[in-house]
Amino acid sequence: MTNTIAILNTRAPFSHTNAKEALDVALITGTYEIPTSLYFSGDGVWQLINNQKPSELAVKDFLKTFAALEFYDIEEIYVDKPSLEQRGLAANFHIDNVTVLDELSFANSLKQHSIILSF
Amino acid sequence: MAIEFNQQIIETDGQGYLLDHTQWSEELAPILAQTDDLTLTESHWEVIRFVREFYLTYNTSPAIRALTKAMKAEFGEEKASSRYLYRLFPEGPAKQATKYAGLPKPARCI
Amino acid sequence: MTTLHLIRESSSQKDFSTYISLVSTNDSIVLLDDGCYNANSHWLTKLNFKNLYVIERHASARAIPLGDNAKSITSDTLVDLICQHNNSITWN
Amino acid sequence: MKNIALLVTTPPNSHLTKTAYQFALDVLASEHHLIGVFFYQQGVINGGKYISFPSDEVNVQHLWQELNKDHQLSLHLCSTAAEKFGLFPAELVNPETELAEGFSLSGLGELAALINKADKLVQL
Repeated sequence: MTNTIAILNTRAPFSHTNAKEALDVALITGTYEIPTSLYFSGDGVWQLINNQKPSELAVKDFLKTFAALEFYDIEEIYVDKPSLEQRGLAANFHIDNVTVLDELSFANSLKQHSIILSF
Repeated sequence: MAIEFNQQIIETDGQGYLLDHTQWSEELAPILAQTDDLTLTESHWEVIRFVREFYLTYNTSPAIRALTKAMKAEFGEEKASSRYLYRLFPEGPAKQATKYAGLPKPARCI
Repeated sequence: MTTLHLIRESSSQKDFSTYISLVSTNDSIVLLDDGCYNANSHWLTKLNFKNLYVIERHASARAIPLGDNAKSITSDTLVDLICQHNNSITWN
Repeated sequence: MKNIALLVTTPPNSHLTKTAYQFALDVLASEHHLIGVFFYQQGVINGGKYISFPSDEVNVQHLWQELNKDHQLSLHLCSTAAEKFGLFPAELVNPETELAEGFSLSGLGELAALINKADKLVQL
């Protein structure tokens, strides 16, 4: 059996280091050819929202790294639709290839993976 | 440690990586390579420029696999093989090319 | 496909709304650490969830009374539960 | 029998870390196989050489070390996190000498290797 890994992001990008640390794990599992998918729900959806300027907070702009995910073979990126709606956000992301899923499809897709890590 | 270059002092870490990547210029690359006894050819330059561009775009230095995948799109299959890259940079293309491109040392993790 | 949900914090410390939608009927929930404080909380009883487990020692250490809604388990049962489910999600 | 790996993200002074330790102990006592513990984020502090506890508190680092000794359980610290938390000077040639005994320094690649080997990865 081959493991596939889902990384569930539930926190906004800057106040915790979780977002960056989750991304670091994804880049490595991608590098090691473990099928890796990213999921964003709750405040995690803020990680993908367009026009953020981390440098104004003197935070390294690790959000730019999301655009390189394809080179790590990470092409499955999912966002929970209700989480966007609750925050009044449009599906306006700083990377392409993001799929917005309704609540049930999001849960079903996530739970297909043998390993789920949440950050 | 530090390098003196064009009447400027450029700080590096113990392994020769620049501490501030904005201080880099193309003239600095051969000097950085010299400390590893490496003479840069046009083939090296292709990789160095590519790695630097990758860093400036994505704010991360590519690990070897991402490097080969990204280079494939730009230079084709042959130049994107890790064998080709290791021939150019025997100590590891991700490590060495980033150093001469003035980029931060890739995380110990990778 | 069944998932084991590991809850380690009280819901007043964490926003669980994003995780609750991931729970389906055949899944199981384990309350451990401060997650035990949720045992009698409104949001959990409302879920009326049948596969709800609490690590007994974690609850009794915190003076949390357990009703019939939750099954008390010892810590080693967690290993069995992990193996019986397809995957696990830690409500971080 | 299943291969189980454990991911620990909490520091040694957190009670949550004791729960992770208890889980490790329970796996070792079961029919299953604990293939390794990977310490990530603040979890790496568990391997700090100079942490100390008052003598009337449980020293979870000692507990991890016992598992390493008695069961040859590998205790991997994420090296980048370890550097960020100052477990050793970045320039040190042999940083492992600055870690508490029984812990080893690993890249996230080691986590990927555990993921490849494990039937279950538990995040505690």
